[in-house]
Amino acid sequence: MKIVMAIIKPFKLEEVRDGLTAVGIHGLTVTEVKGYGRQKGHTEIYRGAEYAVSFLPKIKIEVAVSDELVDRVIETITAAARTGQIGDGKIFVSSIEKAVRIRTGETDADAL
Amino acid sequence: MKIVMAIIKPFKLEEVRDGLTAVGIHGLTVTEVKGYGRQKGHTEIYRGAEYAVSFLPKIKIEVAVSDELVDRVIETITAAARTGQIGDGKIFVSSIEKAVRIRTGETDADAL
Amino acid sequence: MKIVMAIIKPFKLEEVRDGLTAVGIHGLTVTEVKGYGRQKGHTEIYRGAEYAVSFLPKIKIEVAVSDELVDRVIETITAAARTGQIGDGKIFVSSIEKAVRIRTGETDADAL
Amino acid sequence: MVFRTSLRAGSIGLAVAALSTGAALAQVPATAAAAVPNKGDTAWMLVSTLLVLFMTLPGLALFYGGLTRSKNMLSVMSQITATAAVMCIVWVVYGYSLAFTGGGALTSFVGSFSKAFLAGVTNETTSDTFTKGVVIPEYVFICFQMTFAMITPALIVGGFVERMKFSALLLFVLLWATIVYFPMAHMVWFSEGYLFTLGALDFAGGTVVHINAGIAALVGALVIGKRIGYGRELMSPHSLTMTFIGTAVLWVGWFGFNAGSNLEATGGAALAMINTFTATAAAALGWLFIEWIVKGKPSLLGMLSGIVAGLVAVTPAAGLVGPMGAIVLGSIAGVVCFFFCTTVKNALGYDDSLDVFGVHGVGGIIGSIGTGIFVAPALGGIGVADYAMGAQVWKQFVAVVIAVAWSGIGSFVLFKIIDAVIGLRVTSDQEREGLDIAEHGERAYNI
Amino acid sequence: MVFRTSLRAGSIGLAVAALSTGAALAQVPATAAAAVPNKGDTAWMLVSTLLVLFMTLPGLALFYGGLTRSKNMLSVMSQITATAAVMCIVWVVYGYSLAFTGGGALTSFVGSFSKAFLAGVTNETTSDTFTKGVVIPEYVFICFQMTFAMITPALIVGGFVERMKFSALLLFVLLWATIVYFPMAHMVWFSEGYLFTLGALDFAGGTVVHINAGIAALVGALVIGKRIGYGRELMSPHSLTMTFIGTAVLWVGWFGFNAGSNLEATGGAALAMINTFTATAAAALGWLFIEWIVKGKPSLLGMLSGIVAGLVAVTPAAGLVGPMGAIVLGSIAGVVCFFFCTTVKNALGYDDSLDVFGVHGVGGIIGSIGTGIFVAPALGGIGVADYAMGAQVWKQFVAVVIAVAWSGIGSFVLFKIIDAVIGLRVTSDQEREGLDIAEHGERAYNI
Amino acid sequence: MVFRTSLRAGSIGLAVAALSTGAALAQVPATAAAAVPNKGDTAWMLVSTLLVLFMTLPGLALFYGGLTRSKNMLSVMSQITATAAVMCIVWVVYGYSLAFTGGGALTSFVGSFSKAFLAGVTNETTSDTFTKGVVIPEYVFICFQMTFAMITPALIVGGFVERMKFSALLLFVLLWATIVYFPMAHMVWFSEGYLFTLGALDFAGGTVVHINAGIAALVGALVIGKRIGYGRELMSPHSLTMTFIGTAVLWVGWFGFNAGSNLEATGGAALAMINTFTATAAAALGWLFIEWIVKGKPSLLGMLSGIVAGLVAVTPAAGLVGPMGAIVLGSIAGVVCFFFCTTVKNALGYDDSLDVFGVHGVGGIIGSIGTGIFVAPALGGIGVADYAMGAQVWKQFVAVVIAVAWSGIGSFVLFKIIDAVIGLRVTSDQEREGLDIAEHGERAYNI
Ligand SMILES: Nc1ncnc2c1ncn2[C@@H]1O[C@H](COP(=O)(O)OP(=O)(O)O)[C@@H](O)[C@H]1O
Ligand SMILES: Nc1ncnc2c1ncn2[C@@H]1O[C@H](COP(=O)(O)OP(=O)(O)O)[C@@H](O)[C@H]1O
Ligand SMILES: Nc1ncnc2c1ncn2[C@@H]1O[C@H](COP(=O)(O)OP(=O)(O)O)[C@@H](O)[C@H]1O
Repeated sequence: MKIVMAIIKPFKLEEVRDGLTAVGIHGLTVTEVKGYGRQKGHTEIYRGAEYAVSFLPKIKIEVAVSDELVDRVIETITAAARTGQIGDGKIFVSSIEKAVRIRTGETDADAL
Repeated sequence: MKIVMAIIKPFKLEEVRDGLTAVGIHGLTVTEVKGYGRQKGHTEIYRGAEYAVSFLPKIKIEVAVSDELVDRVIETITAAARTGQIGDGKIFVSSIEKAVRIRTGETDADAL
Repeated sequence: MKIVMAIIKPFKLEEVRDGLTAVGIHGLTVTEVKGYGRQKGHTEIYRGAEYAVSFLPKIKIEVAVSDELVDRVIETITAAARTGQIGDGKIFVSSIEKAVRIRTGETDADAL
Repeated sequence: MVFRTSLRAGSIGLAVAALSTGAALAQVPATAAAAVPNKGDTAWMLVSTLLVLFMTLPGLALFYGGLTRSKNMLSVMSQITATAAVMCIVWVVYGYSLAFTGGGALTSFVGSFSKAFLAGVTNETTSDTFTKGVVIPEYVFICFQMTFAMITPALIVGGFVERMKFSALLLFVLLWATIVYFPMAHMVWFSEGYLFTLGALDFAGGTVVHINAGIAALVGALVIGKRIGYGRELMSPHSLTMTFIGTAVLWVGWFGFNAGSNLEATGGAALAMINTFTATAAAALGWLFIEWIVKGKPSLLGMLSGIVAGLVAVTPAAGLVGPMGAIVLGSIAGVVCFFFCTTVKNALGYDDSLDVFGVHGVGGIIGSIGTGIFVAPALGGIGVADYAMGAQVWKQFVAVVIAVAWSGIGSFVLFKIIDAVIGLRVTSDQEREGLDIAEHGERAYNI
Repeated sequence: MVFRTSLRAGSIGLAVAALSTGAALAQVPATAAAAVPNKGDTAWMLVSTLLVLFMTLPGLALFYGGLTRSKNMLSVMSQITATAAVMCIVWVVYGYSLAFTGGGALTSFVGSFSKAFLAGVTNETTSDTFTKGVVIPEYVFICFQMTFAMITPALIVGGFVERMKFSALLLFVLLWATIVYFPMAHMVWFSEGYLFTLGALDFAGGTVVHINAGIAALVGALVIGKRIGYGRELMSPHSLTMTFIGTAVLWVGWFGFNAGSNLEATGGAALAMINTFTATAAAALGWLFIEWIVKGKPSLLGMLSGIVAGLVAVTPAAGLVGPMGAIVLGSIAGVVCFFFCTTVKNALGYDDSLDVFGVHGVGGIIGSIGTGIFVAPALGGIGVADYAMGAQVWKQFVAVVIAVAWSGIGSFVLFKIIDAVIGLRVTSDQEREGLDIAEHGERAYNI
Repeated sequence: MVFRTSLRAGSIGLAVAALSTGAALAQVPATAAAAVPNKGDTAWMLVSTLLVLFMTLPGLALFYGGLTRSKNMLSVMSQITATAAVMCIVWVVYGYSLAFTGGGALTSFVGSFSKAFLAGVTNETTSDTFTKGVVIPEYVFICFQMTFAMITPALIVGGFVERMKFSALLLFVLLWATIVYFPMAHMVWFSEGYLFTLGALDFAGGTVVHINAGIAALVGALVIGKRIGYGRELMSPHSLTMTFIGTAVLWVGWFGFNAGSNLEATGGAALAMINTFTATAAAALGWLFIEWIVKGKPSLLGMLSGIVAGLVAVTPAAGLVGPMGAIVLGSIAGVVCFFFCTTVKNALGYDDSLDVFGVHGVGGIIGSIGTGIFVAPALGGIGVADYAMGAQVWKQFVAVVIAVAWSGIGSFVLFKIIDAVIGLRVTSDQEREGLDIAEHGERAYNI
């Protein structure tokens, strides 16, 4: 099994979720994060004190999938989250060794 | 070493923490996340505009442990977080190659 | 490629970010988390009800890097985030198998 | 004492005040025999003025801001604050003069510049009230009316939040006040104004303020267009806590609006006050229960919307109907506005984002027509001279039509001109990012 | 002028007003010679009415809501708003009549329906004040008293937040007002009422409002039971910022409550005002310093709780004691309520969630008894005719006992009946999820 | 009537009031012929008192607190609440006496303890207003002035938020009130005070309140030192929503401050009111547009800062200048304070964290000098007897210098003493953690 972690622009969340549902993904976990990267932030000025805000709001999606689904998932996310502008985000894939569904104790593929 | 990541219902956090302490886990990291899965969300209505809210508040726990503790940790979390109802959450385990305690520079098992 | 995950004290974020920029890291993702560990929390009292608050605010940094940079990154974070007092945090390193830049579809080293 | 003669006085049993619309007579500096203001009246009018300011800042800004997404909260507060500040200055420069002086040949529709820069006004000049021989300091009347001029354009903002350019808004406010608001205030409240002479009843500003603003907001929403993602994305209110605070402040402040429009601290003000309690509570419960029945849950936003709908509906009626009539009027407003905001609006598909038309426009029309009905002594109202329900309702209807037309056409033309000249709307990237950062370089919250 | 004769008048040096409890005399429409309201009094009473409304919305709702978890914030705001709206309507329909008309054979305990639907009340009818020949418009008196009827049941909500069903609350409020509040108001404030004739002092409603609500909340907390996780889980206030705003609004609004209860804009109102400053500040500092000493840190919530405790304690005393007496009374209330909320409550283990009993009940009792003491001219009070400390304290004690018993028994019976009929409490799943989503389908914050 | 003779009366056409500074005469209990307070005046002064309390709680606390980081929000609310409570008690114990009684040999600078514990004050005693024969109840005057004494030290807090110890602040407030505030109030407002007899104009407290507090805050910021990370770390306001609410409340409440300082409900109060509208709106727009031009974006915080700057500047001028003069005065204040807070402060590099000096100090000085100019009848002001612009501006300048010196030296000495005795500042660990947890053991938000 793999866990796919994607950092995307916040307003793309619904589209990505819909795309994943379409390829049969039943579950995922979302976190509000701040991203730092090539995309430039903005400047905030409060009574003459200027702050360069370089961290931008992003959404992190984590989805655990069986190995054979990984490529479909990557494609789906890429397609749904792309705007073509800097800051669209990244996808990182790593292995997981075990998965458990807490409710039932089912493991691995059954747990997803 | 492994890192165990568990997605649980928010009100189960204290019980899980207590359970882990009991098996000798000294540290963990907690994130507020939103989960999407089989558990159905609810509908919010604001002046006639209906929103199906499919993301539910969950807690993500990340705990790094030595290999031999992994099963105990999984059992403990499963036991403490289970309500038996849909949405109890998942546990995912993956490997970590290195761990460092920032304060001392200790590494690996000593760092946990 | 590796993903380096560091849990640090919140007010050290700017220093760590600057340190990483200096060693040529162009991007990272930040999450607000709560940490439980050796560092003791505090007690809050609200009208006679005392709460031992054991979770402390921390910042989690995730940065994906190519293998050869890992040690530099660990050193940099350790140096920048250290205060020498309990609660400075941890660094965990794990492997990632694939990385994709959503905007361009570039993969792996090119995607970072 | 020219204006006095225009009052259809002599109806002793029936309140003379009721005859005149709103604050009509109050513009006349007392002459001869120099009536001296009663300090109790002055105290009440000073307070009423503050209450209406309080409605705008922070009341309206929180009510509206809480309903937007947090990335636009700051822009709502900015737009309302700037609108209030601009109107304050414009009012003393020429607004008061255009609204409350005779306009010669044009006097049915607008006044003159004779009191521009408050020429001739001093500590000692006074304005008439509805009671012969009772006056209040002119400065306090100017301040009281100023707060009405500050809140009305601010109400419009709710129609097109989260996408309108700040600069375009400021320009719109300036022009709209000049072309639409001051003439409308003159028509309704000045004794030579067209609607005043017609005999339409409007105790505290249902036409001038609410219908006027509601229509302008609707036109704005239509011209500017929907928000990106409207109907598809989650646009839930970022803080109903703020909306709640705003509503509570609006209710408290509205007593200045309604009971203050009596211009004296008398039983008449107390009647306006009790009606502003009962109609509002009835509308809140009306919306609450109808929503509970239809949608299955009683919502806070429903009650708050009902409160505002009730306040709007009772505005023209406040000093004219009885407390039981107010309860009926309020319940109707609560239920009708509910259907309007939830069903009609969705069916028509426009994005009047904060339901300015659905609440202020529709509620204002209900109140205006309802005033013609519930003023009937038989229904507990205080009556007006020569009252006949049919005739009175007709007059009310005419006033509504004129307000709708004047504001609708005027607003449409202004929006189109401004769009052509500097553009009404931010870019879609700015809209996505939120107006707070894009337009003001600040965020409402950094927690 | 039947009621006047019941006043023990004639004590010239000592304030006659002090003799009567609360707003007692004010219910009599002035007859003969038609006294005309002074506009200064009317202005002050219009303002005082608004101040008490302001206490409820948004004051009390924010004070309470801030202390709950964010998943229940919206339900607190909903419960308080709906309670206020219901009471507003009930008050004009029959509440005012039950409280402020003679009740024939039952008149020691309750009035009649003779003024139901405000029958006979007009712009011109007036209510007496405490000064012979001075009247205010009856509508303003009705409005002023209406706001008391709106806030009192709303106070009770704090005893059982985060778990009570919205529908059950509405039913409870309706019945409690009818069975407990209106009779209690009649007993204390109407000249034929039992406690009025007894001569117990209660300037602005310590018994009717605070003891009454405090006891009802305690009974409610006991009948409904503890919140799930009480004592084990973290239940820290979700926003002390909101609680702070609420407290500040309560303090500001309370001057309407206390100084407004003077019914006239005189030095007597100013005395009530200064006491409402000094007692409150003293109670805030009392709680602050005792907590600093005992718990090691001076807390904001402590000061805010002290402020409310001081306000409660000075309510019955406001126009009767001197500013220095008020300081002593306030300090006592601050310290005693601190021990009650932190120690006694924990020892007894019930979940009066927002300390309605610990602050309003206990503070109200301290204030009621203290009024009997500090009214003494020797202690700076304004005195009452034939004053003897022992006798007066005894009367105060009797009033407290009656209030405790009436409210305690009445509330208990009502809670039990409602529990049997529709159930008082949400399911445990709903409680876990939070009442905002479960009961209202909305969330207070979407940030 | 000793004090009356000190009034340079006789100038019939020109307002006598204008001659005297602030509330000067009001301290004299009316004797002989016993003038009876007008209930309209009393009502207005009761309300004005509440409005000034409202400015402090919650107004100022939210305005300041919103500008800090969320980890210090609660400490700001605590510091301001505690300051207000302490000043309330100190005021009735000896502050009123020190400020508003004759001080024998020292009477140019300070009063006596003859009214300590409010000795001799009753329901019946009265204070003079600026109009011969018009009085208000002494208790209401004491309450009104109490609120000034409560807010002034609270203003200072903004200079050194996020790092000062709570205990040190309480001690400072107590001493500063005694050594700096009460004497200053006596000098400016009491008829035997040095600045009063000099003839410097200060309608509502520009010197006593704003310059006084602004200087103390600057001195505090310098003595205590910068916040850790100042200039390097992000210290963006945690909630401009709170700052917005606070500002709106300040504006509404400030009418009590300015129009209330007229002490009567007359056209003079209405003049103070309209000026408090126009100057403020002008300053808001001044700051808005200059920032838009210079920094490229129109900010909400800019407008809000402009509002406060305008309110400060118009304080000494409120009842003395005309509405157009007020617009000019306000615009100047908006623009100058903008440059001060953004450029001068950065250049000098001190950490007056919430710009108390930049807004209250600088704005107060502009207002004080400007009053001397715009009071000129030629510029629309109401004039004073024997007015000559140069001479008047000189008197204003002297008043400013004395206020700056008195407050600067007094505050410096006090800060140094307290630092030596108990320390002014928390540890750096506590500062990092935030004062909320470190000092009060609570957090403002638990969401
Ligand atoms: N090396 C990295 N490790 C972790 N997250 C990264 C890394 N680089 C970028 N990110 C995340 O991806 C987001 C987008 O990256 P950015 O460089 O701005 O644009 P792009 O994705 O178009 O290359 C960043 O805001 C950050 O959250
Ligand atoms: N494939 C997945 N990858 C990551 N997180 C998941 C995945 N599936 C479920 N989750 C997380 O687990 C939570 C619970 O899942 P759900 O399907 O609702 O119930 P259950 O755990 O009982 O199967 C979800 O809310 C989500 O946060
Ligand atoms: N085993 C662990 N797994 C995950 N996170 C941990 C673990 N142990 C500690 N942490 C994180 O590291 C933070 C610091 O740990 P702590 O024991 O307090 O101090 P130190 O880092 O100095 O050993 C904790 O607050 C927690 O967020």
